[in-house]
Amino acid sequence: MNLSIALFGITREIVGSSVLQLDVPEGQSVDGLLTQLRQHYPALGQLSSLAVAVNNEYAEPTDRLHERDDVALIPPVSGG
Amino acid sequence: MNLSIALFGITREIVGSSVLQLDVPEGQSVDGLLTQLRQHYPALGQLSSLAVAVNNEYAEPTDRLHERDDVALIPPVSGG
Amino acid sequence: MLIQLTDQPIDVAAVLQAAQADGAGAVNAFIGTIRNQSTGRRVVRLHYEAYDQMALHQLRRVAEQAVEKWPMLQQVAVVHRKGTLEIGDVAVVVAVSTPHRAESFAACQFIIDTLKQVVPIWKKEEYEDGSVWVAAHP
Amino acid sequence: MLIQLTDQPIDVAAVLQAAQADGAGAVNAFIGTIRNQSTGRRVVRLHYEAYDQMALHQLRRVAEQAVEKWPMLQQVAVVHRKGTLEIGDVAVVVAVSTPHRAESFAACQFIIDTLKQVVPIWKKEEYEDGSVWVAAHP
Repeated sequence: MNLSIALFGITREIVGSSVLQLDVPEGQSVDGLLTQLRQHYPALGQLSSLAVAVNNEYAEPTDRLHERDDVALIPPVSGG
Repeated sequence: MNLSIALFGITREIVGSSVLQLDVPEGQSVDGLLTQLRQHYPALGQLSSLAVAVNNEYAEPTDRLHERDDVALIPPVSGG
Repeated sequence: MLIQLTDQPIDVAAVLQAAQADGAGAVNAFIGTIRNQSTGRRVVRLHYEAYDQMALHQLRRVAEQAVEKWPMLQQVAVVHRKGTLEIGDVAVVVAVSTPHRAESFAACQFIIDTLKQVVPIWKKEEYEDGSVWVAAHP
Repeated sequence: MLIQLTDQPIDVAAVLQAAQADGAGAVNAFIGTIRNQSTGRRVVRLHYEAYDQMALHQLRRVAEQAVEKWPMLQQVAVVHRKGTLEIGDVAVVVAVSTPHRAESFAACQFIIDTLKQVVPIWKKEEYEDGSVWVAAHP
């Protein structure tokens, strides 16, 4: 299935785009997605943390992704 | 000696004036002054607390008063 | 340091401005306003009275104590209103700035808590059927 | 409840106004401004970026958590700035109102502390000789 992954801050700079189109297995886990991304973009592995947001919530590593989900990478936040 | 005692809030209302002129012994103690005032104005004895300020500081009961001191009665404060 | 008693409406934005400093990323402000009720009674308005010279002296001392306790405090502003205040009016503003935020909360809270204990200002609450000097009696 | 992300300068007085309530005597406000230094380096300006839809959702959730923890909270206002900010500019304002003051401090501090942990907003500090995404690396 095709996932559109929204990118912000340093992840946007690492990938070089604000949206990443990715082909992943149907029902891919959050953890599996992160492993796949770190293989393509090793600099993502250097971050203090890297979370995945699904439909505006922080996802658990075992959560499964679906094609219509709003998916985003969340590098360490620093608001305020 | 003659003391001018500044009055505020409920003490002003009890005494009926914003300044009280009082003749007290030279070197009168703060405690002695309060006793004298409570005799004249029993309603002062009903307050939650009653402090004496001398030259903008809270005075101790044993502090002695002098004619040129700035003296004031301080009923329970309620600023803010 | 801005320490003020005033019988005019307090310009909250101006007080906050006075508390800002380029080296301080955190401003904490406490704003005390007139509530429409107190211990269950409906409040119509309040009258504040101050022993001005002592109040200013004690306010300055409270601010100095805060700076001693939190030496990283960069600015302190305290403005207290006097006179007759209506519901919603601002009675007091305390604002402090620090480089980091935890100290801004602690210092601001210390100042308002201590102000309420030591600064000679009195308020009389007016109800529809009478009035009371707050805290005067046990 | 006022929850907002904006790329325009924040009107602090308006946010405080939004936090006031006639039944609440206490407003506590935290104002985060841009410092001229960070971990010893001289900061020239900052760039803030947000994942808008999630940031607003998470901000609202933080505000709701605060109301659960402090049911006496009467109003909550949180406004966060985006875009390029200069030294002294206001990045965030949190303001809450409660009938009594202790809870206003606790609730406001909870909101800003939690905001900094969970709300997807990122800042890049620009120095004279480079720039860094804050907290990105260990």
